[in-house]
Amino acid sequence: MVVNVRLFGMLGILFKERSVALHMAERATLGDVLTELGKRFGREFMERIFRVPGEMHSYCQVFVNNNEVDDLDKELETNGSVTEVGMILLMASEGG
Amino acid sequence: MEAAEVATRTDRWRDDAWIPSACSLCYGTCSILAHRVDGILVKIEGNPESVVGKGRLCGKGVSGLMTHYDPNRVRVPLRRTNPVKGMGIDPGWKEISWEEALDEVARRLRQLREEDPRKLFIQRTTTVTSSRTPIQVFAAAFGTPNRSSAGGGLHCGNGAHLISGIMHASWSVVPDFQYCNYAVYFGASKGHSAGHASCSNMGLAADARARGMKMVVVDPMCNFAAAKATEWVPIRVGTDAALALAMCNVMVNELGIFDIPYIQVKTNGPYLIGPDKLYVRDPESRKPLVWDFHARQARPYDDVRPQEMALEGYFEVNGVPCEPAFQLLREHLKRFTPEWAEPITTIPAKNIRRLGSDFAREARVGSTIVINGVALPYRPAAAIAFRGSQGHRNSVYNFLAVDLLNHLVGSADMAGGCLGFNPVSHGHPETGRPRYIPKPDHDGLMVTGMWMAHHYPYPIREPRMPEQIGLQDLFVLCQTSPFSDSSDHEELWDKFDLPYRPEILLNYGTNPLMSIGNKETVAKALAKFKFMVSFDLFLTESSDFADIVLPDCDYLESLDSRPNFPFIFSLPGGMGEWCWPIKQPTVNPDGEQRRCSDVLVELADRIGMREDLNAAYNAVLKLEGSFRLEGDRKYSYAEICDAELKTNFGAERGLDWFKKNGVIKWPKKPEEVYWRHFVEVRVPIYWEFLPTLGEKIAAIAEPRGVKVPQRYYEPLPDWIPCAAHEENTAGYDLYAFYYRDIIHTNSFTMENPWLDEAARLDPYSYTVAVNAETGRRKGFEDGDEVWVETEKGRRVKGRLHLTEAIHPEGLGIGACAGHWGEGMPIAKGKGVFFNDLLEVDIDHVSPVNLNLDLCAKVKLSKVQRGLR
Amino acid sequence: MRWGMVIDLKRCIGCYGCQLSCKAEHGTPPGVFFARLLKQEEGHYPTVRQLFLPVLCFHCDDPPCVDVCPTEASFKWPEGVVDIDAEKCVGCRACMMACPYTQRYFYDEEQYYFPGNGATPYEKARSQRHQTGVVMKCNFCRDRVIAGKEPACVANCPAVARYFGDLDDPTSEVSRLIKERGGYTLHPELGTGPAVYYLPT
Amino acid sequence: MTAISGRYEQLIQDLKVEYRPQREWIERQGLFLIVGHFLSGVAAGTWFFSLAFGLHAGLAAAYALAAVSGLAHLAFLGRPERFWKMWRARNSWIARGFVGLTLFLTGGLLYLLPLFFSNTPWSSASFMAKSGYYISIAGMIILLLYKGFVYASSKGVPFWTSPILPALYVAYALRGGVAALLLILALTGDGLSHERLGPLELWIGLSAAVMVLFYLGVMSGANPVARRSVYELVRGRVAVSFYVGTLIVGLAVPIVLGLAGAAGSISTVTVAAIALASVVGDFFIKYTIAKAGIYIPLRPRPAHSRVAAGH
Repeated sequence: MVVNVRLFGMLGILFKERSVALHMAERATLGDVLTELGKRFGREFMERIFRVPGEMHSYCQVFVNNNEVDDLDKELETNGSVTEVGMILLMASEGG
Repeated sequence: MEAAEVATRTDRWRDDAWIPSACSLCYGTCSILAHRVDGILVKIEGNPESVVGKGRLCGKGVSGLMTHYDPNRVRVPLRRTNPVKGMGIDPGWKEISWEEALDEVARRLRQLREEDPRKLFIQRTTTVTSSRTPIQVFAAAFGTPNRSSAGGGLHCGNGAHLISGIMHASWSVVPDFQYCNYAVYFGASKGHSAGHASCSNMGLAADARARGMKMVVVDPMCNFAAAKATEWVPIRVGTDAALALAMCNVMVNELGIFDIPYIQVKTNGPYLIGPDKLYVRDPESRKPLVWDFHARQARPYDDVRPQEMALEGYFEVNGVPCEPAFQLLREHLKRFTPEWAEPITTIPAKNIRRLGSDFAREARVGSTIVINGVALPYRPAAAIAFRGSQGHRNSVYNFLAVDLLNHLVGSADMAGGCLGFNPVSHGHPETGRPRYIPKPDHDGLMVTGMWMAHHYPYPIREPRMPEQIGLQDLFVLCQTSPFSDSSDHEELWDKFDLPYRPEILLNYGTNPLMSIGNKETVAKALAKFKFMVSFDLFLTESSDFADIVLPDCDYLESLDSRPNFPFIFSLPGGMGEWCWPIKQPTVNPDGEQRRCSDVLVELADRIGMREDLNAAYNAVLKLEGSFRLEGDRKYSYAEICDAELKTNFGAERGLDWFKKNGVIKWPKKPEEVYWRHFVEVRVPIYWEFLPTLGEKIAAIAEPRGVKVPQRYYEPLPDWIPCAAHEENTAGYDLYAFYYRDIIHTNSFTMENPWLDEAARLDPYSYTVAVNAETGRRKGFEDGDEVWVETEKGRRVKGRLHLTEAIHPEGLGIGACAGHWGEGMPIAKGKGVFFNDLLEVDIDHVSPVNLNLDLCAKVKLSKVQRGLR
Repeated sequence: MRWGMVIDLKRCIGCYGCQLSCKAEHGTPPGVFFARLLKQEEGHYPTVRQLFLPVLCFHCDDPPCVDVCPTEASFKWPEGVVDIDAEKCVGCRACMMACPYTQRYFYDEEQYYFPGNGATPYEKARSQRHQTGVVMKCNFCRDRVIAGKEPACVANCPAVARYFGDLDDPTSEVSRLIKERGGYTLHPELGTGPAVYYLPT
Repeated sequence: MTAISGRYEQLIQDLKVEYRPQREWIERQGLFLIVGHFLSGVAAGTWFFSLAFGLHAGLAAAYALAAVSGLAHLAFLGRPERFWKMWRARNSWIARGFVGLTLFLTGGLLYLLPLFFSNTPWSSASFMAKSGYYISIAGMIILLLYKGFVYASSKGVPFWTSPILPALYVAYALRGGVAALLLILALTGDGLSHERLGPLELWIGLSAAVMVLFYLGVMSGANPVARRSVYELVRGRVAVSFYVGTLIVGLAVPIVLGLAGAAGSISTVTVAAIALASVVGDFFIKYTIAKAGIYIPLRPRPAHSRVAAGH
């Protein structure tokens, strides 16, 4: 199946690609997609996404077909052919 | 721009309306009703429909009109014509059009974003709580990790918020005013001046006092909370941890009073700790082990019935000698005897002993109470701390030691105990939103369900070579970092090979020159930015460094869908109601002012990051379904607010509904307020992760010549002196500290002539408070004009006020005062600029959370005539 | 029927909410305070206490200010409120000398809060109602009370330390509080019979 | 207004001190009130003695002084255009004073005109003039009396609330009258010999002195606020005016000169000096007593604040 990944904010800029089309096996999970992206963009990408292997940063938000997903083992739901995945880092710190 | 039509129009023929909105003169953000007659605001009152303030306002809140109608407000965009930047240098402001201003700002930002988005540094005031969302969103869309807060007299939170987050899943803590019988305040004024939900808490605290709640206030100065206390305990500045630890010791070791079941079920007290200070883990599951004294073997914590977990004893597991964390804590506490604490805190040992045993007894360990038909553990004793006690180099331990009192007697988030602000919400009965509940991580420790930002305090991030100018990604327990402005930041950036340098500063309403430390240091940092754009209500000392100043709308001209969300910030804690108010424009601006929130949307559009902005809004506001912002469609901020409200409360309750109704309310459940009893999470009374973290940070920092003293990274709290405690130069014998004045708290309101007038009538607000006997001994008289000077030669001038209400070694100054800029003529020269005494460098921050040390050892001297 | 106020010094936290909500309600000019907050230290370190004492016109039963007024500009309403008819006041200030509680202020010349800037729109709407050359004081927010509201300082007090009601009605909240909590007045030795009572800290 | 007034700055300072001085009746236009009080006192005294000694010039001077004092009062009022409203109140001594002045000026006019002009519609012997005579005497008596009571009824300023004060002010008014008379005599060299007035003057001077001391003695024994006022008088803000104006010029000088004069014959210059000095003293006693006025502090001493409610 085709997975269109949109990288917003810092990700899109630092990794020079805003939109990535991936061809994944059926019943692929979010984890698989991120692993795939890791292969493409390298270790730095993984460090930005993962706090520790297998656990995303709390400020990394991923949307699958417009639904927030944080369970890496969740199968991607496909609406028809393509699956839309959006990723953004909400890194701003707060005080006060 | 549309000011509220509507609301309760009391007269159909003329304009006479009471408009529900939200205050923003401090981050308490109370709900207000603004009375508008013929287009002029004539009164601001509290909105009785809302639980935020409950229809009553503090002195600041009722004075808002004098800030709103201040003729000195900035009304048109300004461009600097003088390229030279510095204190006292006239920027040569030239009025320009919005078009010109936005063009230039957008052009520079677009350029910067293509180069490296991290070169943008965004600061926002904490005073306007609701500015948090548009600013966070803009930062995320732009792609910069560099964000800082600097409200009026900020300095609060790195300790308070971090530990409240890890231990209470909230931003801050309060006594459960409705049921607490014995509250100990450590450098906090909750309910008596500043802080979150400040105004709501004033009523709750008064009820509690009237009900007979005993209140012990530990503070170098007897004002605000201490003034209303059953007992004021004067303490040497910055030594709170010593007192708290001694009290813990009295409870646990001298009296043997502690809540065993709570420690077994709700903390990591039973976890087995090896000689390496780390958990002894299960080889397969990697889960921490506890000793099951029923099965007589060590098993993963989640396989054992809590009541069968050993809290004491020495065991050997797989050849490793180990003992429960609680036993280590208990042993650790033994050295903190009242006699040890006396010379540190100046509090007599017998008093410390009394305080410890009073707290232990008042906690009624083992008792229960039924609230709304729900049976709950009843622990009517609370120890709270805030800015004062944690504003030191020992920030983490000072706050943690105080909070330990609650966890030892099991009063954390139990009825009558120490409550976080609303860490659990099951959501509105009709929509189930907003819903958040803390959850356990792999080790069973609590991960908060809601946070003010998206980097949660726990689990801890992995330290790495920093890419944030504040080094928060190396010192991962830090939130707001002084290194963006410190005197040594260039040096640090070099040492850590920061891959870029900040070039543009986008400032929303902060005045860092006055809210961080000494102005000389901060001015150097500000002057270095290639370009600075500043959203301001007034021309502040800091806007003098801006290249472009954009006139902002004030709160009475602004719109926001979430002035009081997240609830963990400024919605009153305890039983009662959930309440979601909005902020709406009550009048249109009288000049060319525009709302920052709208301008940021416009800028995003001009920069070409509209899609990123929409994505960020979707993420931050958690918009769902048809209410999500689509692709790169352009939305006004009003539309975005509408989308959030509809997502949370249903299509029929959008912006229009809220503009009319002001707030939506629903009752709190005991399961929410006293959540800890119901939610299966543990909190660390033994910070097992600290030593490892300290080593990891040291491994990166020390090869580069930055010391990371490991004694701050021990798993159990200790008392470690401030820099001030170690300075013993003759003559410099007073500990200067600042306090948050009740009418000038959490924002710069000296420019408001009503508040200024009140402060001038107040015996303390604008003066330098020194103990009467100390003062006389030194040959001073009340009213003397004095210099307050540090060893480093930094000095501030002020009028001396000799008072009985302060520790003999203390020197108290009201925060946020001492303006010198021309842009705020009423505020100019009022009060004393305390922060000018503060060093801003790595030696004066907590090596753990980078909290700035807010006390200074000073010398007092008379101002000689002619020497002005 | 006699209007009266009770101020609970145990609840009061000295936030100036009364002084400032009063300003906001009446738009009183600089230096005119219908309501004020006083702070007083009692005792010596370390056993010192802070007394927060909010004050306003005490609306005396036997008001010395009314006796000395040559024009009857100072007068007492039937419900006990001591008030000033600005139209009658000649500004002789005898009432200021007679008031044992210094709760009267002489508004000598037009003055606004932003020196050099004239009146703000708010001040135009609110403060310009006040005549110069006359004496001003609190009137228990008579207009609000008649409209069924509490006086501004009572309605707004964030610590809920102020109560307003009928002193003649023994069942009223104010009467009950005075009785149960030992309410007292200031300078009772003067025999002025204030309608503002304090509850002990 | 363009700048925050000095008066405002002063008030902010005053509101912070425990012993707050009254300023409305002494500073800025307040000074006109003191001048008014002083003049109306002298006027009444002068009228009294001029009648006693049938001195027409004295009567004219008295009338003029009263008229000026009226103007001074108007200059003091915040709303002078409303002065005519002051007659109504029953208990107000200011109202009484206003009535007194009105009577005096009307009666005085009726009595004086025929005395000085031959072509008036009514003659000195007419009922009109006679009634004017009695009306003016009624007004004079009120003017002599009311001032002290204006102060004495100021409950907010304990220093003033003394029964002696009215007596003191009457004494001073009379003495001022004698002084004015002496002055006129000295200037006109009219046929009246000094011997008859000298001792009288002396006696009044002494009696006034006694009263001042007695007054201070009593008041310094009274409550702490009044004692504070006495402190201001003898050591504080008012000390200079008190010693120089009230004591030396106002009492010491005229008494010494008077004694000297009583001993032997007395020169016209000395008489004038005695007169001027005691007139100045008359002004300063009012000035210093007004300026020393301090309000009762609001901060209750815990003792006070514990007094139970009711009664």
